[in-house]
Amino acid sequence: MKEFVYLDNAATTKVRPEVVEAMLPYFTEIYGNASAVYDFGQKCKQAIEDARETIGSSIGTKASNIYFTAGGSESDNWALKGVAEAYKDKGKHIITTKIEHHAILHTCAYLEQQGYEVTYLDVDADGLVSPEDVKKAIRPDTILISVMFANNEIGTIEPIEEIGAIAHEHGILFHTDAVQAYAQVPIDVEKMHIDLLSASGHKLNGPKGIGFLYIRQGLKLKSFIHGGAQERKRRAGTENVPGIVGLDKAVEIAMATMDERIKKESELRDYLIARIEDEIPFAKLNGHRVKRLPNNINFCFRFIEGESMLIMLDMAGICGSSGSACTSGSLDPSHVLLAIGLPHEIAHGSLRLTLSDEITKEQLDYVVDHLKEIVAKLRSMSPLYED
Amino acid sequence: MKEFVYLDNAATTKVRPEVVEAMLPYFTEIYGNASAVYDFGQKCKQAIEDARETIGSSIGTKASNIYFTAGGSESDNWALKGVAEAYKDKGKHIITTKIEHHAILHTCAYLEQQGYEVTYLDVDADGLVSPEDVKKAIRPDTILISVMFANNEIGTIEPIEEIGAIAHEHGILFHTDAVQAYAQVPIDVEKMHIDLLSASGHKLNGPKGIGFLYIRQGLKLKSFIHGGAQERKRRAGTENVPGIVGLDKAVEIAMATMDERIKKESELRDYLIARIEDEIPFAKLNGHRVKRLPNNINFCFRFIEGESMLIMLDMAGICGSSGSACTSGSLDPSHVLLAIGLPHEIAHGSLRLTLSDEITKEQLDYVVDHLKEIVAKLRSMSPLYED
Amino acid sequence: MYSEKVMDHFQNPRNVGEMENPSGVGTVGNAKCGDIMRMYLDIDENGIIKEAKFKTFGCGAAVATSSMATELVAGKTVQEALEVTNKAVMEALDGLPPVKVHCSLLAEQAIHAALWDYAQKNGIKIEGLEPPVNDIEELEEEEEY
Amino acid sequence: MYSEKVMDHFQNPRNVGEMENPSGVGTVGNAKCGDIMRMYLDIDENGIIKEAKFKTFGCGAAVATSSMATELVAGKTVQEALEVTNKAVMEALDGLPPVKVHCSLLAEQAIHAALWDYAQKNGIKIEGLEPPVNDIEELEEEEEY
Ligand SMILES: Cc1ncc(COP(=O)(O)O)c(C=O)c1O
Ligand SMILES: Cc1ncc(COP(=O)(O)O)c(C=O)c1O
Ligand code: FES
Ligand code: FES
Repeated sequence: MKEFVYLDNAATTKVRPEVVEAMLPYFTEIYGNASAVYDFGQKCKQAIEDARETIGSSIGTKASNIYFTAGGSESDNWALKGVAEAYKDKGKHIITTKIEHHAILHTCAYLEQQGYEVTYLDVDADGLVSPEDVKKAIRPDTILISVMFANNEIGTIEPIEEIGAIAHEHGILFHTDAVQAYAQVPIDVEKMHIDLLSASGHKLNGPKGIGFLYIRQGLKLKSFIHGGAQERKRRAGTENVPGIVGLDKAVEIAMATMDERIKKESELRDYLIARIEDEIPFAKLNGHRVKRLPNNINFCFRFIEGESMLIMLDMAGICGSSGSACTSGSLDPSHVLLAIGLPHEIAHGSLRLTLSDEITKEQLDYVVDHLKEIVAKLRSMSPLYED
Repeated sequence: MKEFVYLDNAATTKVRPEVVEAMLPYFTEIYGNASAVYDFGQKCKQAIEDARETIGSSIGTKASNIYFTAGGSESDNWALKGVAEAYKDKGKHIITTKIEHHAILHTCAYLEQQGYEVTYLDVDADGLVSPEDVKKAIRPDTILISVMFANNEIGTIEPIEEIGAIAHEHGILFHTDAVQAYAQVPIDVEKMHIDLLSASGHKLNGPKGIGFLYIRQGLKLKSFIHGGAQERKRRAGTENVPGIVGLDKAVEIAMATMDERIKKESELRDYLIARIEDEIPFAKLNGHRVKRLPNNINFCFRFIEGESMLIMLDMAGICGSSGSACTSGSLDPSHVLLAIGLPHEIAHGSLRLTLSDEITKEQLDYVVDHLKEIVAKLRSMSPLYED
Repeated sequence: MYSEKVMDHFQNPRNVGEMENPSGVGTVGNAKCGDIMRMYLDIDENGIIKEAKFKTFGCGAAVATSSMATELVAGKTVQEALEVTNKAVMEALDGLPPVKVHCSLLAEQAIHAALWDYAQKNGIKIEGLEPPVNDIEELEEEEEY
Repeated sequence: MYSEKVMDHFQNPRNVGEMENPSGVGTVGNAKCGDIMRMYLDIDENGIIKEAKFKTFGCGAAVATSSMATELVAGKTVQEALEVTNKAVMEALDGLPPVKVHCSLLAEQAIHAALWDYAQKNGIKIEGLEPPVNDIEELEEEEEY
């Protein structure tokens, strides 16, 4: 029997019904302009400030340091371009890694065109950045270090606290793209020395089209979207009140259930990894086995190619991904898998399965059963297998 | 008896119930990643392409020229910065007007810091830009002309077709900020020689946090948000599918009802203008009397100040605005009212009331009755009145 | 956005109006927001403010602070009235939003201007009173981004 | 994203496998996406292709175009087989998404490589056949932003 098993939660998630419920009144009832004088608009303003409060406390900071954006990509672009511009008199060197999301890498490429210099740090075979490498890359003109909290493809969680400490010892700003990690694992911007943090609502069962950038108090940062005086003059555009309210609710639930989800998802993750490793030959786990997002499973199956696998899984009602979510329309092998040292053909045969808290063990059994057959079938067609 | 009369539709609108209805499945049922391989994601992709089709045809262009953004401000920032960067080798001069929205003006100020030159055209007492002035401002290094389709404060509709023709005669790109005009009055990008057009969903009873930029086919434009390959690699970020679906529905309804709304709202508008002019002394209509958005009423009441008026109106359940929506938190007098030649004290006493198709004549009678009293009361307190 | 006290003083402003023969009158304006406040004082031979009246062209905060200021100075001596600073007025109103703090300066300056007029007319000097300024400059710096 | 025909050929690929003693065999690869296709041809003494078989490491489009290509060349003369271009294969599959057009080039090139091998082995020259390339370069230009 065909089931439906959604295992692409690192790409985007189902919005929780409670979140939709919370948003609904803000479409058709409390729709006034949040920046207006009238009381009707002040209700929206209040809802926004409440959300800022929830989110601020979720990462250990004040509400006033949270700025709403349209999502993770905008937050990443803002953080990098905003720091680059504000601190260009101090220097034009940025340190990041080879395994960042394209929202960071393409923004860095853009900054390089503008005359900035970017150092892209290598990672080890598990995808870990070495704090030692970060330290070595620092130059007198380094203005920013940007290292993702957890990788979106292979799930590896980076040593953020150590890197943050190094950045601050050297008086350098530290940004982290926490789009995958936020509300999935604990984050404390003070303890971890984080100056800027990007997050996106739709990765945590919240709405699409909303995200935020945390900006440490007192930090100078140029605006990215210029215009009206919203977000204390730092980010223009009529406030997306329903989106913000939905994000508030999603964060509230995600934070309240975090411990429990981590436990449940880690167990399921390790169960799936074990079954695949036991039952499918030539399967290699990508990413760190322990320092790993609770919901991420990523394998390379030698001799076969990712898209074919995805289509066959889809025919069995299983949604997975290969390479990063945003580029599965693309043909390039994942830059992350290349960075951890995989050759092209192997990097092409990757499969990412990412859990939600709704997934059951039975569903994972269904997945492994199909996956075994699919891998076998594709290998029988492959000119590389048993050749 | 206290009523509730929402007359701030130029700031933001109520989302139509049909729009919410259309969005709902995309939160909790069809939530897959639109860029994914699996069929579940392709459903989202299809919904996006359908929306692109609806919007393309609403302004007389192909679907593929429509790019989704997070709203009007992002569209404006993208259009200006994107052209500035792509054409900087051709020249660094931009022509715009003194009455643009801050999303244009502040972006221009930013570009000036980057070494661009911007000519800000004057307008006449009605807020009209003269095509002759546009022609005179053109220089060999002019790369872009940006003139808003209709002004957000005073409702004046600009001679876009003439200005577009002039731009194209001179081989210069033409952008129009149509955030206020789109789906309120007919727009044809071919006939009007428009190369780039900004619009925002929440101004037409669609959702907040979604908008689009029309980009003429073949036009080179640098990306503004770098990252994933969404929107044909031009605008990164996981697609806001519910927002896009909501916008689709809102546009569909707005286009289908446009003629009828124009007729109804223009009549109500002229009725309200006539009553105010007849019954309240020292009241001056701002903006052009005929070349005017159907839903815009803007008056200055001498000797009194806008915010006081707004608070008193609010106490009677009437939502209006003074100055532009985004800056009513600000103290500066409206740059638009100053540009049409009003002195500071008078510019401070402005009131903008903007209609929706739900407003009735009875509601407007209620408004005038209260407005008369409020103006009288505030004048009795004013040191400027009968002095 | 405003406290209940502000709203009360805005909706029911005390002491609005003019005065026939004021002991002192002062008008001040705020360059930034274009608002104007006029304060009338009736001061008896012992230097006690018997009554204060005002007219204001300005925002809700400006009206409320004018109203509150007239209440605060009534019954005080000229010297005591000098202590009715903008902070005192704001406190009496349970605070103002940050963007409106400067409005309360109008009230303080209006009192000072009226006292100055009174001092000039009577050829006396009030300890600590400076000549009024025509324009109240923005005192706080706005955050720059 | 794929047409029904593509999905059919992907799910039920025709002529998958190897051949014991092929008249010609060719392997081609696509540098850009790292995919590999191997085509086997069984050609009789009249130069008629009796059977074609393939093995492919590649995306859905690559598998489907391989499958369709083996069907299209079967029964054709060597000369006719040259006309089984990537366009012909795509048409037979009711089209491919733009991003997948290049995958069909793999199939065309695999046929050519196998024919070249056959020609070499038999010391004949096939009109219009070029030596096979190891790497199929990207032929279309992608839009630049
Ligand atoms: C003319 C004009 N341009 C741009 C904008 C900005 O649109 P948004 O607030 O949706 O970003 C607005 C609305 O505030 C507007 O009226
Ligand atoms: C690590 C990381 N950064 C940034 C992004 C971009 O977020 P969004 O698609 O919400 O703009 C994503 C998601 O695709 C991500 O996984
Ligand atoms: S007195 Fe001008 S804003 Fe308050
Ligand atoms: S053959 Fe490589 S993507 Fe199709």
